[in-house]
Amino acid sequence: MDILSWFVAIPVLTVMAILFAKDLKQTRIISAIGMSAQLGLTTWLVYAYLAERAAGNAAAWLFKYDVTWFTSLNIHYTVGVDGISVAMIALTSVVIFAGVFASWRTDYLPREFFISLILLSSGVFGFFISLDLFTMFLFYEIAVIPMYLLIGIWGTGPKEYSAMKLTLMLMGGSALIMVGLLGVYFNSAPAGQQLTFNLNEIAANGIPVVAQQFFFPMLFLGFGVLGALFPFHTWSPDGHASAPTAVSMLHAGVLMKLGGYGAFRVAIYLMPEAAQDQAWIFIILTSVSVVYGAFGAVVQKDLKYINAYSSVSHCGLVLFAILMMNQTALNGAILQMISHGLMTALFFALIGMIYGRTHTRMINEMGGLMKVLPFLGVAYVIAGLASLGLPGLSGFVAEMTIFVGAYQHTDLFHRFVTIMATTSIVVTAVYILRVVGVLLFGPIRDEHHLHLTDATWWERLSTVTLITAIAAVGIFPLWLSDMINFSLRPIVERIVAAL
Amino acid sequence: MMTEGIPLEYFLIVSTLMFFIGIFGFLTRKNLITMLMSIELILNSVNINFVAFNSYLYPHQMQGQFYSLIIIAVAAAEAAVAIAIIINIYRNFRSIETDKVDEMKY
Amino acid sequence: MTNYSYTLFIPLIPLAMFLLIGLTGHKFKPIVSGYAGTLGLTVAAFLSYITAIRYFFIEGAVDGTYPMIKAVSTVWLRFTDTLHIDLGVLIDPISVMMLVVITTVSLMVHLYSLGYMKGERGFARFYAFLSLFSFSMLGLVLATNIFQMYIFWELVGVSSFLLIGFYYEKPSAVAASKKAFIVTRFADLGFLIGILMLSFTTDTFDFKTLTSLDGPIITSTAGASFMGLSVITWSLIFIFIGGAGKSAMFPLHIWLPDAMEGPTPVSALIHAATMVVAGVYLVARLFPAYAIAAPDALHVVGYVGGFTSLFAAVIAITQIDIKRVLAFSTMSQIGYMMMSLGVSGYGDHEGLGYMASMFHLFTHAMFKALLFLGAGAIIHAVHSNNMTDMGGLRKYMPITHITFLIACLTIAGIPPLSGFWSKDEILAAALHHNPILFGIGFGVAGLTAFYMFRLYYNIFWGTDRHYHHTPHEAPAIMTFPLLFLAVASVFSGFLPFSHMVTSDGKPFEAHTDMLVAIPSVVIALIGITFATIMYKKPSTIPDRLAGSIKGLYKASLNKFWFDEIYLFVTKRVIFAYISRPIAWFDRHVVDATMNLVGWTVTTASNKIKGLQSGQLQQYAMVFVSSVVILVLLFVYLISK
Amino acid sequence: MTFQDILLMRHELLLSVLMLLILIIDLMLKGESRKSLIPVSLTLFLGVVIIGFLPASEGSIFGGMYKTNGTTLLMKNILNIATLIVFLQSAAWLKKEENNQKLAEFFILILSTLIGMNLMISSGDFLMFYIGLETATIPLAALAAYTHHQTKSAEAGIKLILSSALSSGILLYGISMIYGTTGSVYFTEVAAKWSNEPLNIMAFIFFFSGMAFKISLVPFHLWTADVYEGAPVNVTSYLSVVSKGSAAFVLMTVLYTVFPAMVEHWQTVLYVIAVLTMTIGNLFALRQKNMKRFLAFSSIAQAGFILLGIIGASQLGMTTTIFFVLTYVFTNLAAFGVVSAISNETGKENMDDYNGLYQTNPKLSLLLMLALFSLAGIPPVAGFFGKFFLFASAASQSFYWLVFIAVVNATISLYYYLLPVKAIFINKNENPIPSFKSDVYTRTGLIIAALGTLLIGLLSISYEYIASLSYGLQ
Repeated sequence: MDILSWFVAIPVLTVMAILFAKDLKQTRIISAIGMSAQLGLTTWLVYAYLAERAAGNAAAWLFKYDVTWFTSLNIHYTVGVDGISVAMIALTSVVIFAGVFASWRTDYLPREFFISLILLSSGVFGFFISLDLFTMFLFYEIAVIPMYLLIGIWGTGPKEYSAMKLTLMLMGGSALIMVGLLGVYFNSAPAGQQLTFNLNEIAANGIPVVAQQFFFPMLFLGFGVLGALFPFHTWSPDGHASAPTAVSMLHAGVLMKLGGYGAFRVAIYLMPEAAQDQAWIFIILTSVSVVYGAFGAVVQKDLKYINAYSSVSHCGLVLFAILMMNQTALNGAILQMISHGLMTALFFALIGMIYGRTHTRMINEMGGLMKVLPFLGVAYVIAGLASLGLPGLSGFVAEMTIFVGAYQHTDLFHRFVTIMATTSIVVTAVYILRVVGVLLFGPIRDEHHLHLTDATWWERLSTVTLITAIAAVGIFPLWLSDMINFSLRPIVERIVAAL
Repeated sequence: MMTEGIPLEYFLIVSTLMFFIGIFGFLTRKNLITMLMSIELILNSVNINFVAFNSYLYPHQMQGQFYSLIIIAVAAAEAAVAIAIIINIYRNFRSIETDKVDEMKY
Repeated sequence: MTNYSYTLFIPLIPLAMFLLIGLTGHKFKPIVSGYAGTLGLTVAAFLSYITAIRYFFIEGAVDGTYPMIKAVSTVWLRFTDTLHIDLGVLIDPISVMMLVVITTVSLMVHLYSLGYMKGERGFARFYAFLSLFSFSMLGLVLATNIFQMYIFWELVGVSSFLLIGFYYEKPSAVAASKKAFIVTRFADLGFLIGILMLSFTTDTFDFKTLTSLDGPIITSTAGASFMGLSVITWSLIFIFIGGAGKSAMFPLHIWLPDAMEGPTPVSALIHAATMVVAGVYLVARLFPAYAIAAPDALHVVGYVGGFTSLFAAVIAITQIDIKRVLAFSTMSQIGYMMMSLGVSGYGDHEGLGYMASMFHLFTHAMFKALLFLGAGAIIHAVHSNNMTDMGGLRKYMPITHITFLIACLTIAGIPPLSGFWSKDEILAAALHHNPILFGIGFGVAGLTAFYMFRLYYNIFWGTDRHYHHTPHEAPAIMTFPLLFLAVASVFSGFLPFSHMVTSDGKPFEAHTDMLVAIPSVVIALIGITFATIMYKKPSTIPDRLAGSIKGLYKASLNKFWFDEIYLFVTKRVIFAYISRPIAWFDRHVVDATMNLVGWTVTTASNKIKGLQSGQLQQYAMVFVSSVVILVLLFVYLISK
Repeated sequence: MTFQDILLMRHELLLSVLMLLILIIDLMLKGESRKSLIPVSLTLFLGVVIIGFLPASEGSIFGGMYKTNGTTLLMKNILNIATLIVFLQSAAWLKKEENNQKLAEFFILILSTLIGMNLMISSGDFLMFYIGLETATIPLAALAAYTHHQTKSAEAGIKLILSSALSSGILLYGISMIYGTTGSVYFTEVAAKWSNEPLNIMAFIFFFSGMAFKISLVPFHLWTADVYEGAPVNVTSYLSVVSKGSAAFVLMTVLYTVFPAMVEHWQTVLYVIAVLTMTIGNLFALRQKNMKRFLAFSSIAQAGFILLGIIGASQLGMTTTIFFVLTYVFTNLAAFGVVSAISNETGKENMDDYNGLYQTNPKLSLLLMLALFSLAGIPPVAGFFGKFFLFASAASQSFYWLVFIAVVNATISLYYYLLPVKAIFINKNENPIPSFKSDVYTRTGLIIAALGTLLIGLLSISYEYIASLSYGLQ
């Protein structure tokens, strides 16, 4: 079996193993082992990838592996990675690793919980390694569906409602994607030639512009729903608010990135002409969601809602950057996905840990926690600083790359919306400091909070993992951004050629 | 032949009338048996069609006539089962009014 | 050309200290962290002195110009092939000068805090933050390119946020820190936009390229213009907004007074000597660009500076809280520096203002730090910030008294103290370029003298309050910095600045202009005299005076109601008129629309349930009629 | 015509023999020993199924009234497998005392309908087709009324027999028109002589509505829900899977072979009907509480999806349709299997009774969830592949809007497919259905269905095999 398929195999095997687990103890140990293995494999992959590149292997896709699946429809199981997918894979394994430890103490149906969680992650990994649109879509839906159970069973608050809403909206999105994919498939080759789902072959053949004009919006919107594109973002606040910790982490941290990744890999890459024509509509939408999400977050009272709205804002920035369609901005988009993935996961992890202690998420019911929970408090501050783009943490790198890239456009429209988007950094500062000020600083509001205990070892582990990743990206961004840049070059050339 | 000089249209008119009378009966009569009878009307109108077409348009072959024979046979079988069930209905509902038989709806 | 690469360690040592104390500080006794931090800073200071001596005196000017040396530089993040953020060390007159200023003041503050913060909770944290700040500030001044500067700019902002909010259980401190961060953040947005515009037009971040006379800015025939100003001008104005934010220029000044919530050493370090002058440094850094390519932008700088200096001086007169008085005087003095940059030209004697500004920056750092540390000692003694609770302290704390007096004389501009020289240059520069600004500066000189001595008398003379426990002189660890700084502020005036720090790096002869010097001294003396009359002995004159100019008095007392205005904008406009509506809209319009879809489907399914009536004949009816409809439909379709 | 030629009718002959055998055995058995009929007939039928897969020669007999080829064999085998699963799942129910007298009837009736369906599939002319149709329909009415002491069952029976009689009457009227205009009832000759005259269109519509009734397409579906609800669970599953599937096969075959001349017309018909069927079916399914009725409407919606395959009017269309029916067989039988197991055990058929089922019967719950996800078209189970390929077939004719409507409907359907899942996993219940262990037959049936649901999609071999046997318009 080839190396990449292991990324799908390991989670599946872990799930199989969990089936035989007796109790929570064994379950979480198995999951921990499995996900650590995954993390190890990822580190190896990153290393191997960089080594290949260093050795001068300039192929667009490395570690390619191809099996024909449905001959008559020319559907293949094709996997391969470039710098971008390697980055995303790394993100995913870090987050899932942290997620397992963040949900260390799941008492209700633990086996089922870990099974669905890890199954979900396998879908995500599969999505990132696939080069064949059919398989990609298959993994996409595998990643989306367990959400329903995870939120519905282990969630809090109006969980059934939120779970159903989230599932239906995302599935509505994937419905659009399905139509789009079929459209792409049946336009994937000149008449008389073998139709294909293969990303690169389609790109090589090129899709007739007429078809593009019809299918680009479908695909972009479809993926946009998962990327929390305004006005299809409303699943996100409720969904995140009701979801259990690890699920929020994985969902906001990784799953929402599937949207951005797909929009970029499928919609933009395969249909650059239409993208060029229609970008402005979506640019307006995205820049709205950037500012709108930020302002929306300012007045929220529930920690998770605040974070959900800030996610809307940050993911809006991702799509915004993607639509800018130049090397730097796209690079920024990927970086932003990574950065937001890490820090929002950290946020949700911390929120979950705080909620687990205070049993409330309403910021006005808490206060002065820094005194009783120094570790969590400091971690929360770090997350906040990352999210408001403090240099030395990942957020800054991503946002600056996006802004500089977006500002490279020569026409006034693009530059204007860029300025619009930059204003979000101030609003972000406002709501982050508001939370930090109320939640952590000041006097303790509730005397019950006086004797709370600080983070346990697994909580520390999960938090530290994420913080390390954030800092690593923030302090040494060059290797990452160069890795992405290398793989972006051909894509950007193709997009530019479409101009 | 005894059908000398009777044009095909006449047969068709009769069959069509029978067909629609049958439909009408099926839609309006409340008694299940009567509904069954109206089905028979429909089937027989079809028979007339087949025979008439056969002997007027395609006299050299006999598909139509055989078809009608089969239809008659099948109709008999259908009627048998139907009546059996109707008896069953009577056992359960103490009536064979069709509009009584609406325990399951929506 | 000598190798300055070791200068890299000047910022890195404090960083190391920060990490060390931050991660392991809680393991040891607090004082250990204090010593560690101080030690680190001592080394850094030592290195910077070495650098300064080498740069100015050993190497000296290479064929008449002080060179701009990139000691270290490495690519940190690559945007495009031409645009990339480098991290490095830039050695040139102003950066070296700033190195000296920062490390000196910081070291003094480190020492001072050993006494001042003794026994505070979070002593270790305090020193960690101090080191972090020193690191960021040093990184800022050593920046080789504008983006590196932005990076450290942000870091400085955060460390100031952390230090202001050091007493995080005190709501007012939290509020102040929040205010400071957000206001400066807002200004930084301007900075960022400026950078974007600049980098887009010039396609570089590098200071060396940006400021070199044949660089893209100076040579660019900035075609695109907006409202009559070229893109370059606009971008430089935006960048200046960033500087104005950090340097608390009007109208972005509101955070500075509140920032006094932080521990006094912090105020001394950040909000008097170092961070607040970052704005000035930024403008100075890009000075050639301002002076040659965008004189309009430079005028903006000048006028903003001038106005701020006056505005702040007026407010300072009426404040009761001694730290606030000092804060406003800081604003006023920084306004001075800005103004003097604004009135400067490029090239030897034209660049007098530039030199003066840097000179004043230097001296001001010394005496203002001294003032704050003195104030700290006083507060330490009487446990209050209000001068109404003070008086006659000269008996109790002689050293503080003397040093404080020196500082006051210095800032008032009494020769031969350092303040006199730098202020004199500024006024001279203003006089030659812009009479109006000269007028302002002249007036401010008087006001400064007045309010400083008002402060001085109120603390050390005036009515002798009876304190619940007699105030005592601060311990030696605190008085030593006072003495040191006092010496510095006395003698730093004699540094031959015009030979070291000039707009184009070329030394020139600056001579004191009696035409300016004499009047400025006179007005300073007048100010002092008034203060003496009014405050030396307890008297009713102040109240009567206040009564006679009630309106102005109230306005000044309330800082011209600027906080209220800002509060209105944020609370009312942002919260009530933007965020809440958006949040409402999101729940009740966007989300409701999504729910509406679901609702429609379910209601539809309830509406049509009658179709399944359970009536056999109705089924048949539907069946037959739909057959008929289909037939008619298609016969029609086909016959067409 | 020789003896060998008779053997072309292998499936039908075997089934008839089996029927007679069961009849005779039944005569011998008395009282309790009747129960032994179940294993006997199951084994015999298993034999039939296996023989069905042996390679067979193609050809046509009775002057082309009956023809057989790879495709027909494939379809028949699919039906056989489905029937086998149904038998397995009904064993538990047949063992009940009340059915002791009627054991044989169940098998005989089912087998006779199966014969009818096979005849329909193999028919080469409208006469054979009609015979098959009626043979496949009339016994079903008797089956629906199988538990004659229940009013619902009787109601189901009468509703089925009468409306099917009406529909076949109309269908016959259409055929008579076809005969009148083309002068033949042979598919080949009709196809040759076909012309799009208004009369022919009318005839076609009449014929089509007759078929639509069998597949229960809107607006000819109204009988479905009531009959499904009234009939015994296993009969319902047979109706919803085998009868529907066969009808779909036949409709497709006839459309492709007899009416290629008017392809764009019947594509339009299918377009309209498909949209109606999916939408109405979903809208009704939304608010069902009785599991059988719920599955009935869901199966109506599924029928709408099937049309998206047929509309492809090409080799791809046929392949996807057959493939989907194959996946549908396993999926739906898995769902019905669980429902019937539970209702045989506890007599509970309401969705609310399923609350908290996972606590007591995890295996059944998981299987039901699997089936429902498959019906909703969620990967990696078979349903996803089936649906995706169906849509592909419609898209290949660039009916993108139809596909769009279909996927929107799929999303709606996901909503109600999640309702039982919610009931099982999320809803709390103080006294849930007690945990029980179903007998070996049921379990084998469920396991087969589950394996099919899991693997049919992932193993592309099945799809490739079907593709190799499919053909487009003739």
